Amino acid sequence: MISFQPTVDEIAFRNLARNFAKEKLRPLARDFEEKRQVSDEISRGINELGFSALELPADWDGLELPLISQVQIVEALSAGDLGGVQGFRGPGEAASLFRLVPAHPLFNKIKKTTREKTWPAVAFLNGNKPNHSSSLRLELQSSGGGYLLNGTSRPLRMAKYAGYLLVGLKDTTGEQLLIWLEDHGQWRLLEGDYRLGLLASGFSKIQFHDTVITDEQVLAKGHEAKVLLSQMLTRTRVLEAAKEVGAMEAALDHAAVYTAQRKAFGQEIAKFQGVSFTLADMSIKTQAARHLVWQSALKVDDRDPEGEAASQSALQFAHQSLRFVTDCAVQLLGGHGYVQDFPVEKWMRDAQAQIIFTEGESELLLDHGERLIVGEERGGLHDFIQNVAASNPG
Amino acid sequence: MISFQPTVDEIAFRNLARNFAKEKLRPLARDFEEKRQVSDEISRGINELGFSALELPADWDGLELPLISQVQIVEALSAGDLGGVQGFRGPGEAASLFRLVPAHPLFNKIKKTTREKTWPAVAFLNGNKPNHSSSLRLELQSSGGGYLLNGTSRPLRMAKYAGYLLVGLKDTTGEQLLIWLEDHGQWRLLEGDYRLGLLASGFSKIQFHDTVITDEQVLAKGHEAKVLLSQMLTRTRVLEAAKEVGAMEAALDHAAVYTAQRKAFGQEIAKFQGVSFTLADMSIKTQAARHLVWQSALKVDDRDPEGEAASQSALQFAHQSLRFVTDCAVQLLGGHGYVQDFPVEKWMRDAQAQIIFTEGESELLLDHGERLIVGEERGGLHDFIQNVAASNPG
Amino acid sequence: MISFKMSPHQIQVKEVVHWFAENEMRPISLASDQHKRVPDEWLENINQLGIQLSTSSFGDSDSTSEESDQTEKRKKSERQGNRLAVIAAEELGWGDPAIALTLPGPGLGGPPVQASGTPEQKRRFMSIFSRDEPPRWGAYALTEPEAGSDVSGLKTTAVKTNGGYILNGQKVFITNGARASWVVVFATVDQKSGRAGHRAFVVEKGTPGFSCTRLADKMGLRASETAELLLEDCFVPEENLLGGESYYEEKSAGHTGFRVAMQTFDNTRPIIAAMATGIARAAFEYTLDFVQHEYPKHGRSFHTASTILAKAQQEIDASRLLTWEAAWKADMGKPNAKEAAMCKSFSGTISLGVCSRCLEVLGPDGVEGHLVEKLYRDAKIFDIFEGTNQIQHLIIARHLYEPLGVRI
Amino acid sequence: MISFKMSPHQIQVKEVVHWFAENEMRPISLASDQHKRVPDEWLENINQLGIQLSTSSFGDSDSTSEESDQTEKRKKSERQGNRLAVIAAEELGWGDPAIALTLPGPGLGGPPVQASGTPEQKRRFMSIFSRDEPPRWGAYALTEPEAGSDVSGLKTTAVKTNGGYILNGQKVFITNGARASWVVVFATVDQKSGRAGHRAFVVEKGTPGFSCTRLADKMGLRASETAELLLEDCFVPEENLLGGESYYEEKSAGHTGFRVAMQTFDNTRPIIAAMATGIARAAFEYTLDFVQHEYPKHGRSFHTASTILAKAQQEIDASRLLTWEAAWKADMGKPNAKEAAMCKSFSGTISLGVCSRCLEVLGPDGVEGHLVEKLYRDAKIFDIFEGTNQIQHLIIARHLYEPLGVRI
Repeated sequence: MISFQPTVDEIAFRNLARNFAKEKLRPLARDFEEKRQVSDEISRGINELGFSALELPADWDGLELPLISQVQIVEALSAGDLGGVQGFRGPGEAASLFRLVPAHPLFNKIKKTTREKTWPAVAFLNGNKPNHSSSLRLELQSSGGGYLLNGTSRPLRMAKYAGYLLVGLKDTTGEQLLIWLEDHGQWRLLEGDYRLGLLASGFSKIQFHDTVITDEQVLAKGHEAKVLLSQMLTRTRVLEAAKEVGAMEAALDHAAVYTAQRKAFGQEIAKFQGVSFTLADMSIKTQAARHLVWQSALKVDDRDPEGEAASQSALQFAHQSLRFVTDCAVQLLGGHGYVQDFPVEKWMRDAQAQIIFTEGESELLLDHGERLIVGEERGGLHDFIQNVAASNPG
Repeated sequence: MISFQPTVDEIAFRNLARNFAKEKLRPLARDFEEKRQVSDEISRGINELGFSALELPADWDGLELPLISQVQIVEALSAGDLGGVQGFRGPGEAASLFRLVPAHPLFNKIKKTTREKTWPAVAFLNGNKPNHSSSLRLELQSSGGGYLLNGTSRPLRMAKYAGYLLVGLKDTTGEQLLIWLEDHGQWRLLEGDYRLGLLASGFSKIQFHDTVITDEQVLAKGHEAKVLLSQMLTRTRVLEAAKEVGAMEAALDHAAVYTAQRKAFGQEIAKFQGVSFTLADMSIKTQAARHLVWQSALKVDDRDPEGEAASQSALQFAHQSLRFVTDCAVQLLGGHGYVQDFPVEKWMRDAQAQIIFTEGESELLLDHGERLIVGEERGGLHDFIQNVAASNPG
Repeated sequence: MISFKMSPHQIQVKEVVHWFAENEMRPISLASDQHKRVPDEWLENINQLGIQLSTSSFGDSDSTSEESDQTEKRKKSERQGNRLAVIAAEELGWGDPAIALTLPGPGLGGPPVQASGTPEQKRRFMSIFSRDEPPRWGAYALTEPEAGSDVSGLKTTAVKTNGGYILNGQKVFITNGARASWVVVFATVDQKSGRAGHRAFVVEKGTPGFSCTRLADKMGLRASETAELLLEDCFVPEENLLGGESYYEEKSAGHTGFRVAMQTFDNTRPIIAAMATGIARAAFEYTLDFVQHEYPKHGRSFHTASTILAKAQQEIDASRLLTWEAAWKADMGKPNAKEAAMCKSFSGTISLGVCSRCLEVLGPDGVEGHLVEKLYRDAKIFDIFEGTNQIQHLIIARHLYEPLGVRI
Repeated sequence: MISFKMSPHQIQVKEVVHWFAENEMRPISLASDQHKRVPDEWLENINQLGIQLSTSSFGDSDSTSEESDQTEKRKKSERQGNRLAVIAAEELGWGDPAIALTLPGPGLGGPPVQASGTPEQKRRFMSIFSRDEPPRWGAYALTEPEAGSDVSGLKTTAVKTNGGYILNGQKVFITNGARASWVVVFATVDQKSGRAGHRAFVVEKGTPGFSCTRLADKMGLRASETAELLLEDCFVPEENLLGGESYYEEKSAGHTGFRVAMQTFDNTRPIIAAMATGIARAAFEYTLDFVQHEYPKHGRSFHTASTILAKAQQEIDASRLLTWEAAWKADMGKPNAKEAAMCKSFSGTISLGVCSRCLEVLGPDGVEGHLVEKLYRDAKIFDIFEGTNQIQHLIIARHLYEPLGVRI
């Protein structure tokens, strides 16, 4: 039955997140940005409240929540400050892989840390994304019983603080691999000068120089790796889109409150349609984006083969709406929107950075559209995952 | 020196066009639509005032005006009624080819009719446009000393009334041809049910069944044909875009007058920013579109190698703006915008039809963008045309 | 629990209506547009199927022939009426929006009668719609030539007289206004008192002084009758004042004709939005099929079509979900004015945009006697009727600023 | 004759300024953004080059050291000053908009002094800017914390006193407000009389009671100084009232400080628009070069980049032409308020959009110590300062409705 009613548990968790966002994250957002990291205190708070464990499997002591519940919580947190949320230590995108293959033996060590609640950061290098810059090339060459990895990655979120590195990459023969690195002696940071947004997220490039990848470090290969990567990306897309909805909600609220108070020409500027209609547009886009996120979450929870397309659609709409809504918020505050006395300028920068570091809008639309037309057969993938998990008793 | 000042002659001609548009075209627009053609009286008026001869070469008794002058006149006419302008008999797109190779012997017959001011209609079949519908395929097969032409065209403007047919098509080996047909026994009309817009423009499909094309009917071949076609299309793009600017101007004016008079909630609706800001957006887009048309006209007149790209850019912007402006005009009139008591609903339909029957927006952008990136060498084409003309003394 | 899965009953309604749309509406769609009229014979035949475009025709809430006091059971099941209505309306919009609006039944006149009518009025006016009778229509007359969006400024007057009211005024853009057996007409008993003076009357066909002066020709939706109505010293008996005089006398309850008109919109806007979604989906599905069969599967035009179709599906999904939310809220008995305005605004805009972009994909082939160009012409009205997009924005903004203490 | 070809003189100005932008500005651009300051030494060096961001610094119209009565010859040549200014401003915006705004000179304070100052004032205030002196700045202080776009509501007061005025109030978002040798400050002598009470004063640095309270941190344009100014019982001598008292006394001439402020905008908005165009062009050129060197020349990402870059070039062209038209009108002595608002509105919007779409093409590589992400942050202010986009829309609409007899 069609319903928009969250469960009692979801409401409780969402309210918890909302309070944390309002009382802890929002006031410290500028501080995180300046220090280029989220404080330990906040990280502890996040972890204690269980917000880092939403996606983790139950036998890792995770909450293993369905995505439809997670997206509501993640949205509420991000409404505090997207830049803060993206700076949390913890498993990051890799959590979705842990969820898919919880019993994989390669994860034994991190599973232990997670149970101990020490929450090391994991960075994720998706080498399959189009990479046009010739100075940034990764090469994975079969060599002896393993591989040699060379080259430089794009800037990765949390790379600066990562104790673990998950790499999705094709080797020189075109075979897909998923690689799990636990020793950060295996890569080198190539830190850069970042000014746009999400500045507490520990962005850095990663360099490899004849890094030896043993067969033991290969998590999955070929079709299995492809399927795992695709399913993991589907889940992370939904969660990233939910974060973006939270950021929109923040900008919408802030702009509403500001324009309700600010006066010009003798009245609240809310009374000018140039202002109020813009706010209406912001709210429509925010609500529509939220619904698309919910739809994609429900589909993935249901193992609907359309889940992947829905996640692409949700993230693309979220990107577009996030740019619009944060830009409008700055615009509605006028000069005040552009100065750092108000949070909206930061949100606009964070938004643009968020969009850049996830998949691009055109790319998402093309992926979705080509599948629509060509009707790629995606059935049976979930069964496959079951097999992966079953064949690797941890 | 940068200047936006039309010449005295241009102003005079434009005013003439403006008056004709206002007094003759506008009042009869619904009538033309209903009768599915422009009346003979109006056609005569158009021809007597020289509006059909703007692009024609001087030794055809044409005015051979530079494009920068033509676009101002054409815009003023179309501000009367785009649907009417697109229903004028006469050389149509082919005029630009006559302009490029005025002395071509194949044009002797039509040149005579033009001098006699009988203005037969010419339809233009551009078979190079992407054609995805499998039921509509044209095949030009080399056969003996000539070709065999088979298949069905897309709907063409003025096909219903055409005495001449200009065909740009590649043969089965991929060689470009330009073909000139004078005998309308060589094709068959396949009339259809048109309801959208430009209903006085004599749209029809054209069918060929083993139509024999002799070598004498081939106007140009290979590189020469390609260059001619490209230059002709460049000129027609500029002129079509100018017509669209005229249609925008009409919609903008109408919406301004209506909203200045119409009252709601106790005042002129112009006083609501939801209305006035929309009108401002309409006027910005109209003016920007006009400037891009002027720019492309100036470049083509100057034989600037960027002329083709400028014509694509101008037409694409005109398309996009025309859709926006005519849609807004309907919207600003509310329910009155949707009924046929006011002209704006017709203009919106005409606009959409105009866009469909010229090149599509995505196609134009891609053509322009690919040239930008790849930097196709286009120099020397104008010289080439000189040679074509010179080698075919008429 | 949040769920976007239809219940078996909802699926059933969707499938039945889709079958109807595909097999009954589509075959007469293009011809009806051309002749600016839905064939009478067709209307007589389908009247017997009982498919209507209204909030009350699906689910088991058909109250036309029932007593107005309701059993617990009925109340409970009625709670999905709005969702069923938007599910059905999307299919009808997909089939043909002009024909959908011409389906026999109370139409937009139904909600005000249901919401504000006395039990006697509900019985009297709703009982005429029956599968066993010839097809009949109700209609809703609010808009006036000089007051489109500005509902508060209506100029049609109602002067109290012995046993009733004398109505004078003009109404425009009245769907089924000429064929309707009765029309809910909004008029003012006191122009100076603004909204408080508004009243809703049910004016029956054939009432002396009540006439249709003209049918308007339109851009699209041509098969749907859009009438101009004239009220010249038209006597309407007291018992046709919607809700009766006592309804308006309780000042504290805030009942006014204005309120009746506005509440109607909260119910009808999601239906209108669902139809717009259905239009967009029809254009999308047609174009997707075309591309799948006619396009190459690589290269420029494939990429363009991919982008356009992905965007279309996304907007259709978002439009549907916004609409479902508004309907769900209504079913839950929650206020839904903001959500109703949101889905109406969004769907009206994207519906036209999807049709227009699909026409680009189809190219010139797409304008010859063609479904998608018709959908394009039909779609535009969804940005205008039942409150223009500007009005929807105003309502949304009003609800956003209300909790902040600003009345805009 | 309509022509979009630059004259040899215009080309020369463009080339000189482009050389300067490329070789002097670009090398310090990213570092200046990072340190939120243009290096002093650099400013001293370039001051000797005499490149300014103003309507009067190109062409031969440099009137700073001349008598105010003008020869025929000078009047004639002055007629291309606005076009030269926008041509130069586009190059400066291309180089670095924050540094452009920091170039020594009268800045936005120049136009009001030139337009309304007495000959004595023009001499006194403009003569301080010279290649042979240390770099100096003028500034323009209109905006107040509680009145952004609403110029008419300004709260800074000017009370007439013996030999001058006592000013009290606060000004925000003042470019070069801290380093300026003088600031044109708008204040009201009578709040009740609205715009008629406005006056423009030149307040000199070091005047007691006049101070800079803060420099604001911003999203972008970080190398440009954005000051908050405080006027506390600040005495400004009579001779610093722009135009002198007689200027405002001729009521019939309609001279008010409001008018001075507004006329300034008609001159400065095209310059601001040209800078925004330059920003977009810089992002476009960078990205085009990147795509040409790094992208494959086929397939999806090539098509995406083609579309984005074609759109960018189109919008840049349109933006430039709208700006040129506004400048041309000013040069011709025609009213250009509508055109100035149009180019300002259009360029502000497209500039941000072009930067954002270029960032999509560049991908994550585009945010590391990178020109285009800086341009993106810089671009947003062009939608806001010198009148927000909303204000531009209002002005445009006002001019559209004026001939129709409606004052909005």
